[in-house]
Amino acid sequence: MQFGFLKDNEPRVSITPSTLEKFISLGHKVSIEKNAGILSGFSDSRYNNAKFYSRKELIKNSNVILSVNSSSFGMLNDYKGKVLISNFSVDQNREELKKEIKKNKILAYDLSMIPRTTIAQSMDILSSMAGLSGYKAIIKAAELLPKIFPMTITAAGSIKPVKVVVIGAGVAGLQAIATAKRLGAIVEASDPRQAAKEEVLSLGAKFIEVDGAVEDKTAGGYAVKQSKEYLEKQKEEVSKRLVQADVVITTAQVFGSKSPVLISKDIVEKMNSGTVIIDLASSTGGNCELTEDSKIVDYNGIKIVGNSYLASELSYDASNLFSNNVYNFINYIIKDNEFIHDDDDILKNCKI
Amino acid sequence: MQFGFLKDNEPRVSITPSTLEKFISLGHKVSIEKNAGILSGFSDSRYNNAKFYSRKELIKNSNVILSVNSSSFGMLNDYKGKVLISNFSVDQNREELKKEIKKNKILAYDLSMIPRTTIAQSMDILSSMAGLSGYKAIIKAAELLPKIFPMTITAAGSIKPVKVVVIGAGVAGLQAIATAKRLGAIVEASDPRQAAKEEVLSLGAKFIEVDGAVEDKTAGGYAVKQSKEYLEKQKEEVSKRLVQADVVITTAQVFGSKSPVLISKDIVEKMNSGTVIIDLASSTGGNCELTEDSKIVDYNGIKIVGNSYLASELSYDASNLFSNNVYNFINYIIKDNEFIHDDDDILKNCKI
Amino acid sequence: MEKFLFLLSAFLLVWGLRLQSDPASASKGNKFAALGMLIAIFSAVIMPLENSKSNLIWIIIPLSVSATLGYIIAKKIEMTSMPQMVSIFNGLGGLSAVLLSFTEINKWIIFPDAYEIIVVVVLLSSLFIGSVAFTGSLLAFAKLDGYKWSEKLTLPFQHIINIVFIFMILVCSYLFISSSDVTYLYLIIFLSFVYGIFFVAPIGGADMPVVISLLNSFTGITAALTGIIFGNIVMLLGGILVGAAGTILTLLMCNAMNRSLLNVIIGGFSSSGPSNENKEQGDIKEISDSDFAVQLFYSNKVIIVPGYGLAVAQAQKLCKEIQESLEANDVEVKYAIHPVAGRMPGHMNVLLAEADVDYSKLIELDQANEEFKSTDVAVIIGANDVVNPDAIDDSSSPLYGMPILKVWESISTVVLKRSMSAGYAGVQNPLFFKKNNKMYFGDAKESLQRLSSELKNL
Amino acid sequence: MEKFLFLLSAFLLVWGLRLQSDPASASKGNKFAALGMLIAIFSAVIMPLENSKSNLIWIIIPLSVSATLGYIIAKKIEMTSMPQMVSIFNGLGGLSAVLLSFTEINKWIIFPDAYEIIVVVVLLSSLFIGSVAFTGSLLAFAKLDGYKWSEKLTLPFQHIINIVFIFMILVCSYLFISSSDVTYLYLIIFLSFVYGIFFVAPIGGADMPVVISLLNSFTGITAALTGIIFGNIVMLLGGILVGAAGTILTLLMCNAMNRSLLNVIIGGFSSSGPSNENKEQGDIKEISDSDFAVQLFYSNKVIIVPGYGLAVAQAQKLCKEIQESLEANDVEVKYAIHPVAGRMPGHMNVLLAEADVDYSKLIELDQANEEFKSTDVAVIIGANDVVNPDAIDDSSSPLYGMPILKVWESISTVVLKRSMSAGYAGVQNPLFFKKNNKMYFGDAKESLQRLSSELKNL
Amino acid sequence: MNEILSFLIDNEILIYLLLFTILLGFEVISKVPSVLHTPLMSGANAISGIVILGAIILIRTTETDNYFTLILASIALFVGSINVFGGFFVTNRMLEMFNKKKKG
Amino acid sequence: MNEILSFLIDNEILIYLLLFTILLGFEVISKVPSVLHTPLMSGANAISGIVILGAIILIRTTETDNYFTLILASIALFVGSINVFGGFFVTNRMLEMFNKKKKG
Ligand SMILES: NC(=O)c1ccc[n+]([C@@H]2O[C@H](COP(=O)([O-])OP(=O)(O)OC[C@H]3O[C@@H](n4cnc5c(N)ncnc54)[C@H](OP(=O)(O)O)[C@@H]3O)[C@@H](O)[C@H]2O)c1
Ligand SMILES: NC(=O)c1ccc[n+]([C@@H]2O[C@H](COP(=O)([O-])OP(=O)(O)OC[C@H]3O[C@@H](n4cnc5c(N)ncnc54)[C@H](OP(=O)(O)O)[C@@H]3O)[C@@H](O)[C@H]2O)c1
Ligand SMILES: NC(=O)c1ccc[n+]([C@@H]2O[C@H](COP(=O)([O-])OP(=O)(O)OC[C@H]3O[C@@H](n4cnc5c(N)ncnc54)[C@H](O)[C@@H]3O)[C@@H](O)[C@H]2O)c1
Ligand SMILES: NC(=O)c1ccc[n+]([C@@H]2O[C@H](COP(=O)([O-])OP(=O)(O)OC[C@H]3O[C@@H](n4cnc5c(N)ncnc54)[C@H](O)[C@@H]3O)[C@@H](O)[C@H]2O)c1
Repeated sequence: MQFGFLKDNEPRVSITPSTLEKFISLGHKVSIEKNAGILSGFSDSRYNNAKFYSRKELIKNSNVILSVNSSSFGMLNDYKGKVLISNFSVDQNREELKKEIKKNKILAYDLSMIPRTTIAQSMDILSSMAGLSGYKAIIKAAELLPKIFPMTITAAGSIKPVKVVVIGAGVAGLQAIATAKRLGAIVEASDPRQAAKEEVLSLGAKFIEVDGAVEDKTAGGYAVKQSKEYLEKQKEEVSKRLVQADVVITTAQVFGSKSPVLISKDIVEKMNSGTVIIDLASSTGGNCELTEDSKIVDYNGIKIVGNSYLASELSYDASNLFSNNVYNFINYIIKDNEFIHDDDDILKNCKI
Repeated sequence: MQFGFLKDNEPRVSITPSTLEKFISLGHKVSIEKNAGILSGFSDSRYNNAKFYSRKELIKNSNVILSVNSSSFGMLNDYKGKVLISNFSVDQNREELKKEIKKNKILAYDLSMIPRTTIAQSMDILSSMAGLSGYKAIIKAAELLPKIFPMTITAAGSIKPVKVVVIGAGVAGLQAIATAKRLGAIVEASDPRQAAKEEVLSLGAKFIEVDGAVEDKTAGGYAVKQSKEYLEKQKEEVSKRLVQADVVITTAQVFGSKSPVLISKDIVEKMNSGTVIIDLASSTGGNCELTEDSKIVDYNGIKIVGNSYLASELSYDASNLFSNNVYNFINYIIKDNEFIHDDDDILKNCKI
Repeated sequence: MEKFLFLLSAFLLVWGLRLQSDPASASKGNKFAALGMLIAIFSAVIMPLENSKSNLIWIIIPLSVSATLGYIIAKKIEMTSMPQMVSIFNGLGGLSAVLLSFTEINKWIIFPDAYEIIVVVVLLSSLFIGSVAFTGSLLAFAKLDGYKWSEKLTLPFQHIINIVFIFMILVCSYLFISSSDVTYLYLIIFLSFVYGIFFVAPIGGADMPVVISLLNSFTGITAALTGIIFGNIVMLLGGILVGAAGTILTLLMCNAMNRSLLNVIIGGFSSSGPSNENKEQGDIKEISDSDFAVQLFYSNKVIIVPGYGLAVAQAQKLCKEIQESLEANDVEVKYAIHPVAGRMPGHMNVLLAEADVDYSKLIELDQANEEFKSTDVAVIIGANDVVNPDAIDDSSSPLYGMPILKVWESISTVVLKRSMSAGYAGVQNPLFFKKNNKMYFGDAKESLQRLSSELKNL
Repeated sequence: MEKFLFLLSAFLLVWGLRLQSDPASASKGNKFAALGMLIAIFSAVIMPLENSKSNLIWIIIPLSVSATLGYIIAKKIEMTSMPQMVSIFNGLGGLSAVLLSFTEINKWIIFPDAYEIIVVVVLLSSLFIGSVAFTGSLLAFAKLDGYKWSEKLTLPFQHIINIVFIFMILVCSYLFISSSDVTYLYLIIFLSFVYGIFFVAPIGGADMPVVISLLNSFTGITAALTGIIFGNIVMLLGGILVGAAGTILTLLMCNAMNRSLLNVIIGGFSSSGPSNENKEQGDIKEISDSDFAVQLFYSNKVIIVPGYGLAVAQAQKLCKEIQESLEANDVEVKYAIHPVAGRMPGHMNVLLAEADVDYSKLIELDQANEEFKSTDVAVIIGANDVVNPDAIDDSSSPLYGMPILKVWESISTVVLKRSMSAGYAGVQNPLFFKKNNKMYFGDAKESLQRLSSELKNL
Repeated sequence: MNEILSFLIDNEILIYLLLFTILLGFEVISKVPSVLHTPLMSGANAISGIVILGAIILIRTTETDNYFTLILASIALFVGSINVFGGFFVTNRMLEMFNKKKKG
Repeated sequence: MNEILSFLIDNEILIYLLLFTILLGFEVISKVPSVLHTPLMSGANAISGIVILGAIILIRTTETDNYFTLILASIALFVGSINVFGGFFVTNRMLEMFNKKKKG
């Protein structure tokens, strides 16, 4: 099989020199679009045994084409009859997309739909990228905050530890908690999932208790939509912390719907000047009322960073993890140079 | 006595609401230039019992005038007969400055000249600011680096811990070491002072041994100029680490002379793309050949940040510490509303 | 001269036993005791006796044959059948006492003036206790060796029957002493033999070690009684020593199993332990604090497999502490980090970094799976799914196909968790039931605390 | 009857001693032993004797007076002078044995046939050992109580003189036995008294507990010897028991102080210990592992003052461990953070954060200086300048004027450092020589390790 | 009963000895870690074979033609010394594993 | 010398008793934590005052007019029992502090 890796419209790349080696050793042929890895620190010269093409040639010469984001594909017309593997979650209109794909006889796999089971975890790009985003959220907050994180007693006075509130203790939230703790902050977190409490405590942070969360065990790890009352109660409990917080990280997402607004404008108005809010849910509307996707809003000295793509700022590590996810996926769906049957759980989920 | 605090030409401010209280409780009168603290998160309304003036009025109404940086004073002519207290180290031409001060009958105290004795530590702005810079250097590096600091073993592959090299283990260097260690990096440090080794080890980092350093116990904690051979040897030992490093923090300064160039262009060329160098010594020429003060240079994907003023990015904490230093200094030199005699060690040092 | 030798041998026996109560010197202690015994035998052979006959051949032959036999048996026997062996040996010791008492009593029957009545009473006691030890030990052996017929069997009214037996033996003894009629003697022996069987029969196989220890202290007492008869002080002291030590040991063993002695003897084996819950899947074995500590302590290489439970318990610092105290004793310790252990990518890294575990001690999946083969103990702390063999063996498992830490390839494994409940994937773990696995139940923080203090006591 | 009582008392003495070797039961053990002793005294008073006279008054009076006296002394004495008291008591025990032997020997002088020679030898031994125990204990008391004249004094050729003394005592004994001349007897007593002084004189005050323990086992031996003379088996056994236990205890104490017994006795106190270096500034006192542990363990509030040394030793985790084990015993633990402790701003914060010490446990200078007043022990770990009272008291000090942690306002302080050398500012610290301060020398990591394991043994 | 009592009084020291031996037996074992339970049981069991001293003494004091006694005593000696020798050897094997490493 | 030897042989059981007592003394103390060193020393010291039994026996067997012996023995009894009583009381006080707090 002939694999083609596109140069994405962002720093990450879906293949790295080390995964390339693995592909080659499995006997696959690999072509890469020119300068695909340059922004992740992988110049073309570091890829051995791969062919380099312009985009057009690449498409012509490959039957499976991969990218980090589906938006990098451009027009799907160009990919008639090919197999496309990417993260299609950025495509807003799913129905439209499905039609388009059908029309062009494309076989498309959406890596963002990998089920969150233990065994699929090695292909789960959402997990791997969320982990990086969580880390970066704290780093970015630390960069923007006019304070230092750890408590520090010095001859020139004492500095109190920074207070961090994390809303949504999923993969990203947990990683943010861990990173903030490392830097010496006092961390509290909120999440409606029951398991989240134990998980938050397992990182040594505090959990903000709110009664009455709705839980759906069948949702496979995703949070389900919460009742109005719950959201109210949560807002209240969390708000108490928010107005004293120095850094707020929000990651609350609900699969398939707009992210809940957990920080309203009036709460932001009560926050201290200098506070930093990093909203990782911004691509699905954001958890803060004032969030604007991919922008930094300064509201009375409070900085609201709306960014769901922080992982791509960690392009080196992100590309490595992403390309491993891709490799593991390919390795799973292709046996004996053939795509395996579609009654597989994972495939069923991913296929568009 | 009537104290006047200027609005500086940078985010920090030399008085904060809490030090203001201390001044007031000592019976001093305090005036503040309008909006002086706004960039540090202290709006004028947070200062109680102070008068707010425009710059002109302020100068007229005060006999002691203070600022974070002497460059904020503007023309010294305006301050005839006043007492000025600030950090004058940014003024490049010392002789010129002295003349100017004499001419205007100004009494000027340079806070950057506080001796580094145990008892003077509470007034030592270099220490307090260097500590913050060291922290911020690592945060900035983490923000710029396309990698995450800690080792992380995940289903999508393993991430190696970042390697940090710190050159110059003074106050800033030590704080950088501590912060990098907190984030999970592997840290090595180099410094010609003998005591530095123990200090580096006391933070759990590794020390890069180089023989033959010159030590001058009388230099009061400052490093003295090193021999050519030593600098060569050091360069060699350190270079071995540099070419494998992901983050390099340099803080090597020698009192009263240009900072030594420890990273030459050819070493930078051997470094990995993506590496970040934060040069805290840039204001005195920088420790890296390619450093440009107050700029981020991108050299083949290697980012060289020349910035000696990182503390001012932490304006909230920095202002707090700075204003405490100022307060402690005032409290020391003013007894019974009079400046004390000049045969004091600390005063002798500071007076210009 | 021989008095001095006897004194020396008494000293060696005591000192030997004493040394045996500390792992570091136990082996030396056994040798001391053996030397003491040899000296005692030698002294008994050479000591001047009033009307000594030269029946040396009757001594040499049994001694040498049994010495050789004992050596061969000990060499050949498998490590796992040691307790059985001890049981048989103990039975033989009991038999020996029975034979001796029997001969002596016969002397009395023939020359009624040879002994005072009190001596006969002593002899009968020795006969009784020895007989019980003999048949009891043999039954214990059968139970340990897993003979079907020997399994736990209780007569109805067991206690009453036992009391009746004791009573009958007492009556026969009285009759025998007053009549010197051998029939009664045989009856006593027979009843004692049966009583020995009744004594052990209702007790379950798992409690056998306790029973053997108890019977062993019985044998000690017979030895002491016989010692009185033969006027030999070393026999007396050795017997008493074993009797006392054996009794304490029995109590300690009961303690270690969390049972009372009365419970063992009377109650048979009924209750408790989480061990009974998951019978369908097989048996699990728990490990005691000290066994665990000693096992780690005497290992060359230990691999710790941390999992989510370690994070939940926030026991990472204790884990590091244990690592350090093992390393101080030249045990190589590593951490095998499974990529999905915990609840977020890199969870274990965060955890161990907090405890300041050196990066160089962390090994990844592939390397770990190489290294388990040369590992003495794999210690699984609050991990479950990531060490589940079903991921390899059972294609119906939701974990099937996930790369797994093959901990079971190490010589033995110990799993620390609070209960038998499942991990994230919600499936039971066959590892827990494997033959070389032991469970160490409890919240990881408490468990590791116990382990740590146990290690420091070693 | 009284035989049974004696047996019971022997048992109680042994069992009491045994219980005393475990902190949990020690108090009970002492009561057991006391009961045993009472029973023994009672039995000795009532036991039938061959030619018993009714001198009861001579018994009752001394007994009751001394019992009251003993009670009062024990009530009144300060906790800190306990070792001195033990030393005096032991001396009295020795004296008692001397008096008894002396009277018995007088009997022999008057009725040479009353005893065999061997008995006289035993009596003389008892006399000698008792005398050594007597004067030795008194000198030990003087040393412990800090009498100037009693300080370490060694004659030239001490060893030779000692040997000569022993030789002279032997010669006198021989002469005495062959001539029955009382002069020799007095000479023996005199020489023994002097020998006792020579024995203890060269040994330093710090080693006194060991010496007392040794002298105590001497007293035990005289008791046993006297027991032989009076044919009382409890005396014999009790004496032997104390002799043996005392000897082991002495060895254990030497061990705990990291010295060999030989070293203590022969070497006197010549070498080592940083204690001698800084005499000019006054005396420093060292604290032993177990005293330190007990002191912390039974405190209500402990404040730890960390300094640069804690960072150098990288002992922050151990520090946390100790905090936790103290907290587990309801001791309140806080950390007083001086603003310039360490070598960079916030050094201590970094350090303690690494050990995961809760922020709420850290207190700043002003609050700490408030809290020391209600603190039992302030533990200064590798800090120096920041606790230097000269910053307040001595205007010529380079530290003068710096705000300082006034640790000395707590009831007692313990300083952990490696030596007496100065800190960053290069000046000596008068705190170390304060009366309520003790030093605990060693690298902080090792010191805290020792302390921690000692705490766990409590 | 009287016999026993007088026996006790006559043998005062012996009684002390027995008491102390029992105490010693208790004391020696009382702090043993549970790993040593089995080997210790085995070791103690070997010592209980001390009963063979009786057999030896019996044989040595029996008339050379009293085959009944000789044979019985010999058997007693034989089975008893299997207990002794086997016991010590087996214990030794069990304990060998503790020798692997000396304490640090 | 001979006397001693025959003494030893005559008192075989006594020798065993002494040996075992010594062993017991060792054994009882051998595992004591160092905090207990001082109280234990004090406790053992009190026991060593057992020597007063000798004084009591001596007094009881002395003629009522033999004042020399009576006085000496009484003094012996007096000083010895200070050792005993004072010893136990002092030890008791030392040990009380261990009761103050039970182990956590
Ligand atoms: N790494 C990730 O990114 C990630 C994210 C989400 C899910 N997961 C999933 O999580 C699982 C991770 O495997 P794992 O082996 O680490 O964990 P696991 O399979 O969830 O097992 C954890 C075990 O720890 C025990 N435990 C919990 N608390 C404890 C305590 N306080 N003390 C002692 N034991 C305790 C539990 O047993 P008891 O209740 O009997 O004590 C449980 O069996 C995988 O299935 C993985 O797919 C991973
Ligand atoms: N905080 C800052 O920003 C800063 C910066 C520069 C200088 N300073 C100065 O540093 C000093 C700080 O005071 P401090 O009390 O923390 O420290 P210090 O006065 O320097 O005393 C540290 C003590 O720790 C002991 N020590 C060193 N290594 C040890 C080890 N491994 N184990 C046990 N003890 C050890 C040393 O005594 P032994 O050698 O006898 O063990 C020494 O006396 C002040 O004078 C301050 O002005 C502070
Ligand atoms: N089995 C696996 O291998 C695997 C892999 C990855 C993730 N997971 C699990 O999946 C779950 C979700 O992970 P994710 O990070 O991708 O989730 P996500 O990105 O969908 O959501 C982020 C978090 O926001 C939370 N959230 C939703 N509504 C909220 C509200 N109103 N207030 C506060 N928080 C709210 C969610 O509970 C979730 O924890 C986690 O439990 C994770 O452990 C499992
Ligand atoms: N006593 C006090 O209260 C006090 C207060 C502050 C600082 N100090 C001490 O003063 C000293 C200097 O502090 P600083 O941070 O202000 O110093 P600095 O800013 O003057 O220099 C930074 C570091 O660079 C190092 N350096 C110089 N030449 C170098 C070379 N060729 N290679 C590598 N490193 C080189 C110096 O040794 C110093 O450690 C430290 O020892 C500090 O502990 C003491």
